[in-house]
Amino acid sequence: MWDISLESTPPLLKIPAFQTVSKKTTDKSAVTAPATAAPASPVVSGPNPAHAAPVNKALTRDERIELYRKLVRIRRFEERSLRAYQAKKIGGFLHLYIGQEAVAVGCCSLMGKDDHVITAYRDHGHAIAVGMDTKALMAELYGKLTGCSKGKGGSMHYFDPARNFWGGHGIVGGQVPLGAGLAYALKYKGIKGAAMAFMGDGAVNQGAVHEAYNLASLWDLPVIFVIENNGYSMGTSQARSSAGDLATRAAGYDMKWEVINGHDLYEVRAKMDPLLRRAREESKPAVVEIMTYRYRGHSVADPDKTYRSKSEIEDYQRTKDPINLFRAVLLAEGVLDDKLIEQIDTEARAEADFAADFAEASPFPTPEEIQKDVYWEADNPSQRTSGGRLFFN
Amino acid sequence: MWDISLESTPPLLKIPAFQTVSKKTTDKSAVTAPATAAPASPVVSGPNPAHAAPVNKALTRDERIELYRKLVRIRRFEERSLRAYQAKKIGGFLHLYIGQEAVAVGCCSLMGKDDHVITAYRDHGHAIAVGMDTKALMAELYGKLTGCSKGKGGSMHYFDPARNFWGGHGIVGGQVPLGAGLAYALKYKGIKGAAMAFMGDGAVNQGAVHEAYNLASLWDLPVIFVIENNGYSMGTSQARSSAGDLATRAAGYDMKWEVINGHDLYEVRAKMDPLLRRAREESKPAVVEIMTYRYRGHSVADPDKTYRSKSEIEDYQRTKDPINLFRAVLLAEGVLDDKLIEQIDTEARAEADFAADFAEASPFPTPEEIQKDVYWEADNPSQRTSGGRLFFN
Amino acid sequence: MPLITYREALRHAMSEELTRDENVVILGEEVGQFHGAYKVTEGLLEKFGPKRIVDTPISEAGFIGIGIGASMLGVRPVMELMFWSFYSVAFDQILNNAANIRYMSGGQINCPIVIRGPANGGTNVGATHSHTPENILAHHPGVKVVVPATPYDAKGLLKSAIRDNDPVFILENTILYGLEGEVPAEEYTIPLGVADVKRAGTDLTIVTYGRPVIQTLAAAQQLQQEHNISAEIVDLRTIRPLDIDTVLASVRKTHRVLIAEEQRPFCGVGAQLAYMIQNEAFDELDAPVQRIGTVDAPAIYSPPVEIEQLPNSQRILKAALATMDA
Amino acid sequence: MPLITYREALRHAMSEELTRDENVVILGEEVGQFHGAYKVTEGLLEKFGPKRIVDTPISEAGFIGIGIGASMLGVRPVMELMFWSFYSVAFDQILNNAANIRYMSGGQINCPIVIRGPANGGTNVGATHSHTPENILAHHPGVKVVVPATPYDAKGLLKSAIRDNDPVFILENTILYGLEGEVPAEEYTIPLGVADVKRAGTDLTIVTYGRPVIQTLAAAQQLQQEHNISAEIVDLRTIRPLDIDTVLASVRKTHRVLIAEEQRPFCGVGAQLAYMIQNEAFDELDAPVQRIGTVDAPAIYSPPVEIEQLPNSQRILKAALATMDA
Ligand SMILES: Cc1ncc(C[n+]2csc(CCOP(=O)(O)OP(=O)(O)O)c2C)c(N)n1
Ligand SMILES: Cc1ncc(C[n+]2csc(CCOP(=O)(O)OP(=O)(O)O)c2C)c(N)n1
Ligand SMILES: [Mg+2]
Ligand SMILES: [Mg+2]
Repeated sequence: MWDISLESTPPLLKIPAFQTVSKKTTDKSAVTAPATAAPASPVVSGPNPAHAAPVNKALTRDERIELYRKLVRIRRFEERSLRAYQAKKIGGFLHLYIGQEAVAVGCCSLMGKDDHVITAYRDHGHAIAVGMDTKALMAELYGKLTGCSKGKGGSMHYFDPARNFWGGHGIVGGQVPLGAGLAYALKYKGIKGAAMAFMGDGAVNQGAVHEAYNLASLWDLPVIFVIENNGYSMGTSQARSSAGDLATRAAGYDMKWEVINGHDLYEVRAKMDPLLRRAREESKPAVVEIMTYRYRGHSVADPDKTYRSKSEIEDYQRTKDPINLFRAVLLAEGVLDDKLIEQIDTEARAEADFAADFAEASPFPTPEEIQKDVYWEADNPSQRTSGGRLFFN
Repeated sequence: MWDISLESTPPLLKIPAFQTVSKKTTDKSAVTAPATAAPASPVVSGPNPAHAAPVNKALTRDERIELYRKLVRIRRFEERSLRAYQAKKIGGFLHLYIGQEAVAVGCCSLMGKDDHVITAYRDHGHAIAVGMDTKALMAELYGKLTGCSKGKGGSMHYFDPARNFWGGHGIVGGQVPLGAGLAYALKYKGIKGAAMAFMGDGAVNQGAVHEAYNLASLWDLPVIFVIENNGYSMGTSQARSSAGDLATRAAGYDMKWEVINGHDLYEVRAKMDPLLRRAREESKPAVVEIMTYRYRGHSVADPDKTYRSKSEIEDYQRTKDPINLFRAVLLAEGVLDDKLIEQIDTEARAEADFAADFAEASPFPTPEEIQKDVYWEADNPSQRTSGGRLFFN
Repeated sequence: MPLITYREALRHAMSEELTRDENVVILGEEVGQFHGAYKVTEGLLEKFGPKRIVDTPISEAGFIGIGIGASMLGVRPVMELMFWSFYSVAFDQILNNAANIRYMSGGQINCPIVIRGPANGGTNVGATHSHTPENILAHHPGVKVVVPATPYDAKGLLKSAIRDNDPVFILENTILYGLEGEVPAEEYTIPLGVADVKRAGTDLTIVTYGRPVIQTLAAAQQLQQEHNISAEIVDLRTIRPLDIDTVLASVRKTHRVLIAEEQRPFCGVGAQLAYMIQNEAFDELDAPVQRIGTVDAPAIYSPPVEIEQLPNSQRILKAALATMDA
Repeated sequence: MPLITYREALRHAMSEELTRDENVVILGEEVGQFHGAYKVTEGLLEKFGPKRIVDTPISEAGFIGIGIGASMLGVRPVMELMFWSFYSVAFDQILNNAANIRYMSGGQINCPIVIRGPANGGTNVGATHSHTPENILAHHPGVKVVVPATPYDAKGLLKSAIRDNDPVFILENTILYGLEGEVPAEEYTIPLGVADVKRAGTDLTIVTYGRPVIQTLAAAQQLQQEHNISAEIVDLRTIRPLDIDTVLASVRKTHRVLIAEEQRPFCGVGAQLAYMIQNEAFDELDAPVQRIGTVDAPAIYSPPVEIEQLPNSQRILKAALATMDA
């Protein structure tokens, strides 16, 4: 009854304690250059040593529960937003993160106060992972003034600089140089922090990403480029979009790289932690490719009929769902029990409903808002130093 | 007396029969991933086996002489153009190819009728290598209507589609996707040809280059990406612009790669030939990094004082000049003798002078030419199908 | 005449041209197996196969550059940009290479490429996805820019564009894709650079193109019925070449001009039109040329507010009345 | 007052701001060790060291993106584009990220970046290197665009730009780099968005900016001496924000306007000015607003012909006379 991958089809399944990296879809991997880093873990049947990594062992019981809670909160938030979208409360695109939750939660759980995050348009998970208020997130989807971007950004453009979250970006790959720029600022100011720049598997074929790779390596910027490889860019499988393996491109820039099983939250933490420490302490970049999967279409508008099979999706849901997997781990650890599981789920649903109610009750921006937040100077007229017209008609 | 590297300082030197690949300037090469292709030849002291490659053995005496003549003609043409620039006959930029001649001549000597070439702004060598008339090239520098681009393109924008030469492009890296596009057209039309897309070592850090790499590999396009690594992009040494080794980035796209000694014309031919055959016959792309050196500043305007030593330049001129090296080879082969060498040089100088005279005597475009060659339709009014104004004022 | 959608009209144009000329090839993200992000190319892969209908990675600079290069050797690529907004990452290829190659080569090279895709606001996709770059594209001599408003125009203009030997950029509209209109069953083309008077009138000229044509038609009806004002609607259809003569002829009749466009104002197409109209018909004007366009700010997401940011028939109506009062 | 070049004025501005604010950092291709392709940054590396003066690879999208990202965290990058023409490969970073980030974040993020470099024709560098994108940049709400014509303006405006909290783009001119002018020894700034009447006059307003200011000053002298026409020259200095009030005040005095700019015409800055002038001073105009700019084609290489393609004082003079006769 706790299977969380599909609201409507909840068969409880036997879940292995951990999963190995999903098979790469490209058929050219054999000819790709060996990497500087160790290859992805092979399929093994023993316990995943990543689970016993110091960064996981150090977690308190409460912290473990909080990690689980975040996974569930993201999923319930997104399911609720999907219903709102279907009820036409939300405009534009809605790119759901369902299935990928362990990536954002795992990575962001390692953030210190001087670590920063930037991502693409599939940003709800990261926003919740860094601690943003789901009310502001839902209100943003509804286009309300109480939204995290005052209703100006929408689903693709969440922001919360106070929580070191720099968006939410709509142009594929465009955020990646910005992420390197956050790292640049840290290094420039002598702050021992790191930046994580998330992108999809399709984004690695944007030129700006490669420019950022080279610059980050050349300048030793403390940035981790995180490729969330969910196997598809819209309807295009990795094999149809990318020659070679994704993470290994880092080698051409003399950068460390790693492949991570993104279905397994402990593994994400175990493998990201040393890279983040290295970034903070030695100011070194890295590329990680985190294998994951999205259950929903590219966006809610995607009929999701032509490019993958239903059974492929179901297989992932059945065997690799990150929430199911982590729940099983915590059950085995004795951290969770049925009651707590139920309570967390109930609270997460209630939180999502509450966020929707809040969004519903919030006011839309007025038309006057259209021309606010364009120029700092226009919004701070008492400090304006320039003359002339800023806006035209 | 035949030392050709510097007009004014011609000490005849003992020249070894071949040169090995110049040492890479980056200090990070050790950590770079091993390549799919064989590594660059190590420093050896025996004869270069590339000289005995079938493609070189098959050359007739006349063909060998013609190869040498092309090297000399390029150098004399450029020296003449430099004098014209100093005499203010030429505007804009003049990027000289002096020192790099064996790269263009070696590569272009392998072209069949369905092979195509595109390069950047340092394009005089390629233009002469594909057989363009030096009169039209010099006239282009002078901005004359008789120039190869009617005085519209200048030094950076030479074109001769009739000789499969597609420019001459000013935006660093911008020509590289076009080169892949030439290959795309060949494949689309079922023509067994190949395209060579030349770029500099600085260009590899442009995003468009990487996008083209991925697409060429993914789609198996018959294109060879030729990096002419002369060690510097303007005043920036390779180590200051690029993380990792340049050619090896190909591995990340599952592409074959090779490093070639570009001072040695026979080696260029020997190593390019199998890749071009493979491109034509198996429709497979590759990346080659051809090690070379420019003796002059980035452009004639570059004072060339701050970023490299005079002794470095002199060292290359003394030990690696591609013309001196090839002359020594042909002398050893008995193909050249002093008389023929002198004759070739005299003819090349005369040709360059004649080109300058031709350019000088040619008319400038009229101001009416400004708006010609903008639209096919405007230039072919009898076949125009559209209405409305094409030009504004 | 059959009633088909704007989307189908575009698809039919491509299908007919793919059949007519084997050098025509469609490339773009998701144009094949996914049937197009907006389903414009639906069924073409099944009909023409993967050589003619090519799915690309998300590498706009790369694949548009490849299209330009291929066009130099006689391929005639019709490239889909999923949104014209993504021209931002291919700007150099589009506006240095495609636009300049003929010129820089002294007329030796042609670039018969078509780039098409939607360029509009109104579907709440925010600032990064709502660019309307017709002014920016058309600023560059060497290119042609088309913005069709109806299924009939979309089909006829796209067919002409594919046959054109110069680079042609077609800016479509996601909101219009579902619009139905009459389109002849027989083959036809519409020449680029010819405006279409979508409604004749005597009191006021409204110059427009793209979706605002539809909104202006609604406003004009209301103007007639409620205000007894007879508006003439000139649909430019093509921004470059520009059929200024049709505009000026209308101005000479009405003496008042409103420009309705879905552009941000600064240096938009309306600015260029206003310059030309006042310059070439100064004495014909009874009032200054007015514009109504997108409220000057990045595209706002909030759905009800975006409606107010964009031109709509009520905003056009108000601007028309103001132009009559000026 | 000391006489210094435009190049030195820019250098002094950067040097003073580097000294004033440790968050200011200069990044660009060849700005350090090579001393700048046009020597604007000469000596800064020696003075401020490699942390403050940073040479970049040829990766405009990458390093400008890094500058934008760094600016969000409070660094104040002053980025040199070797030519503004190369904005073509960084267009997305400049006009989606820098221009929109404040808006899309609901005002939470600022992007205090300066991008500067030359944008001009006239040195025979051909179509790919001669873009003048002030219209394209200024089209985008969220950005500021500055085109200084004199050493005094260049210094004062660059200093203001570096202190500004919005993204500011400064378009310089390789031909002006060597121009000398008086610049006070004491520190000063010039506010953005304030036009400067470079010459007072009564018969004709010439609105201009950038190098054409210099050419217009020469033409105005000839107009006065040979034709007894008194031209008032309004140098905009900043394209956005735009000091339209100063323009309109001049028009109300002279009733005739010529716009002289180094732009291709279609949707250029002159189009926007013409729209605004006729819209806001319709009854003040005795003749249509005229423009003189770059002859509409990609930049030709041929040196003597490029002079004819660009505005020059003789072409401006002729256009001024035509405006007087209209
Ligand atoms: C430059 C650019 N091109 C195309 C798009 C349209 N687009 C949005 S998301 C997407 C797929 C991205 O796939 P991936 O990077 O794998 O991320 P995922 O959606 O799987 O999270 C595409 C093509 C865009 N937003 N930006
Ligand atoms: C996109 C772009 N950025 C910058 C320049 C200015 N530029 C012209 S050549 C050059 C150096 C290129 O070096 P490299 O690629 O090594 O070629 P080389 O000059 O050595 O032949 C630079 C920075 C340009 N033309 N285009
Ligand atoms: Mg993906
Ligand atoms: Mg180089």
